[in-house]
Amino acid sequence: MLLRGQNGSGKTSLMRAIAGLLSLESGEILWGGEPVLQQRQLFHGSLVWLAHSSGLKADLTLVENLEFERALRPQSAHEPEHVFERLGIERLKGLPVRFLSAGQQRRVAFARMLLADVSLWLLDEPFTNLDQDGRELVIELTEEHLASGGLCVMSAHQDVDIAATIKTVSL
Amino acid sequence: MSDNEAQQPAILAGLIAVIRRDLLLAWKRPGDVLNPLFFFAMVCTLFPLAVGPGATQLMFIGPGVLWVAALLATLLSLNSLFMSDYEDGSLEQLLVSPQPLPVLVLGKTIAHWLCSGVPLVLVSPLLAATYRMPTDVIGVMMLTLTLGTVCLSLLGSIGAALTVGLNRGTALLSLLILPLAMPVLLLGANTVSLAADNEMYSTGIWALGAYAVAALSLSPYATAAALRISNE
Amino acid sequence: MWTFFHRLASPPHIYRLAATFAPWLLFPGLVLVAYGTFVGLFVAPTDYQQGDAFRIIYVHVPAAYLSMMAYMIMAVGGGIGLIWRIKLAHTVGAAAAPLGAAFTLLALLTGSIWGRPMWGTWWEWGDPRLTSELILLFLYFGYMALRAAIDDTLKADKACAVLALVGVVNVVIVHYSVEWWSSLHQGQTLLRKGGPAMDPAMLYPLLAMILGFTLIFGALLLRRVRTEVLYRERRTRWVREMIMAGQGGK
Amino acid sequence: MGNYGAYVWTCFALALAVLVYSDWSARVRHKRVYRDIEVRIKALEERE
Repeated sequence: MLLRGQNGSGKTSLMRAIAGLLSLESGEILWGGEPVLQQRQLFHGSLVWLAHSSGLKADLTLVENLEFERALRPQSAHEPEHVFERLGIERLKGLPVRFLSAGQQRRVAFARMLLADVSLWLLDEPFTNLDQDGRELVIELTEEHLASGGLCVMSAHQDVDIAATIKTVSL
Repeated sequence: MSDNEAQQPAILAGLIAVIRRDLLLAWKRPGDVLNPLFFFAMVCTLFPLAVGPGATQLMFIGPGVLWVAALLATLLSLNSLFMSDYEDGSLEQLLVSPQPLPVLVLGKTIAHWLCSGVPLVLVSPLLAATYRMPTDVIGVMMLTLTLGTVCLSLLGSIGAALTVGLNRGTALLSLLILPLAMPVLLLGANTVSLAADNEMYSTGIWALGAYAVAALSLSPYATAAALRISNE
Repeated sequence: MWTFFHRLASPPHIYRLAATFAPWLLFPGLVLVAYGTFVGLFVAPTDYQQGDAFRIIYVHVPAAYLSMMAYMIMAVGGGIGLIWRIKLAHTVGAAAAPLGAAFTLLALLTGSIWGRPMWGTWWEWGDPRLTSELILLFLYFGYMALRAAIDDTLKADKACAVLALVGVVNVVIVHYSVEWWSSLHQGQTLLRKGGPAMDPAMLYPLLAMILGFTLIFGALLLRRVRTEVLYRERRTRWVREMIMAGQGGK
Repeated sequence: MGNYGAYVWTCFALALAVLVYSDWSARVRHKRVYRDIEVRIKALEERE
């Protein structure tokens, strides 16, 4: 699903509401037929949230950051080494995140997402700070995710060229 | 997808991971730990300079001064409890993690106590000695400070969670936390004074211990609720 | 049942209801206070220990009582608002805070003035009630400061509710710890506990004052709730229609 | 009132002051809120 809209049109708010970060004045978010607020842990166990800010600690290395994330979740089937290679960040492993460029930090955030190995991806403006290669990589990863039966809610300024059935909602 | 989602992650693993991460961060930025400690030492230096070096006077005000200074130093360190996590977005990641939020918050609070409370307790004998506190009283003081800083870290985490992301957070945090912290100060400092006067002081210790246990079981929930609210 | 409550708590309904009920609380309250003041000042016998200074009790005790009740209202309102998501409960809490602070201040001032002839000083740290009352005033300040610092009303409501709930637990702890503390220092208290029962001639005006103050407090609270409802609903249609029709009362 | 008249009267006066102030401030605030909304709505009407 793709959320399209101008700045300030409420894309981020909607996605935060889906993630259970915002409480709604009316309406409900359901997951598996149950309101998410009544099964928060279970729901959060099946989603990843990619926000504007990276959510990485600048003083910790890439590996330390991801190790922390992994400790909060059950063991993932994905090999970290493999994921790093895929995203082209294997050489940055030992560096504190502070030394990475914005685009590289974005890639680390994607690595976190892949390692979490869950079905629902919430991507808020995933293409920010990414170069052409990066954009293509994200599209490719999303296509694979969707092809393997995953869900993805993505917000963007413009149309995204993804080879899958997507539902576009314009705000 | 995988059957990952059906598994619940181990709760203790999350707690330990948060503590480890925050200790690692403190290790990489020692200033955050040392600044409140220097502040503590300096406040304790101010009083003899202001009141005069007379031994009886110093013995009399010692417990109170050390306790007030410890309270203020803890308050100073509380400000950063959630601030950097809020700024880099990792707080939001904690809020959507599959771990129960009160547990993660407890982990952060424990790490905070290890980085602020424990150093304060360890440094306090040096400063107490300059106030001519007898050795056995110093023991009592360290015990009350240990229990007291646990209470203050737990209480303070609620205030820090309520004020995270607000512009005038620092002053507001003091305004919220100081009245809540008054019983802790009152129990702690007076227990030390009683010990210095060779009187029965166990009541205060038990009360502080009870406070710490109650805070330990209740405050993570309040802090978690407050974090969810201030991150809306 | 729930629909009934929801209709009852709907903003337009509350707005009208508050205006209707406020006088019904205010006037009996005023009558009781007038009676209590007259009897308390001129009829009740002089206390054998404190002389006529004891007559301060007739304003000090109601004020102290209301200072705590207002905090309870804030905490209970906050709790109801958080659990059942009833906005009105938050509104009542928000409206109670400044009133509670005012009565806390009154209790402090009258207590301090009472202390002057009794202890020979304007402020006696050894009195556990005065000290607890002072801490309570700080709790009110914190609550109001937090509310003022958060622009989003809904968010401020919830944050303040958490603070009030934490605070109300603390008020109890403050009470006992201050009592313990003052017992260490031979504290003296104005109100004798467990002493001989009060002379009915002294007691009745006191009860009248407490009840009267409570009713007046209720009327003031309703009026503040009304303003708060109006402010929060300022962008809604019913407010717009009401004001265009020139109704709604200033 | 013995020697305590001044203290007692001051306390009652303070109580009166607090009650009157609470009432007055509530009225003022209500008026201000009401007027602000009125002005805003009138401005909206005129634009339409």
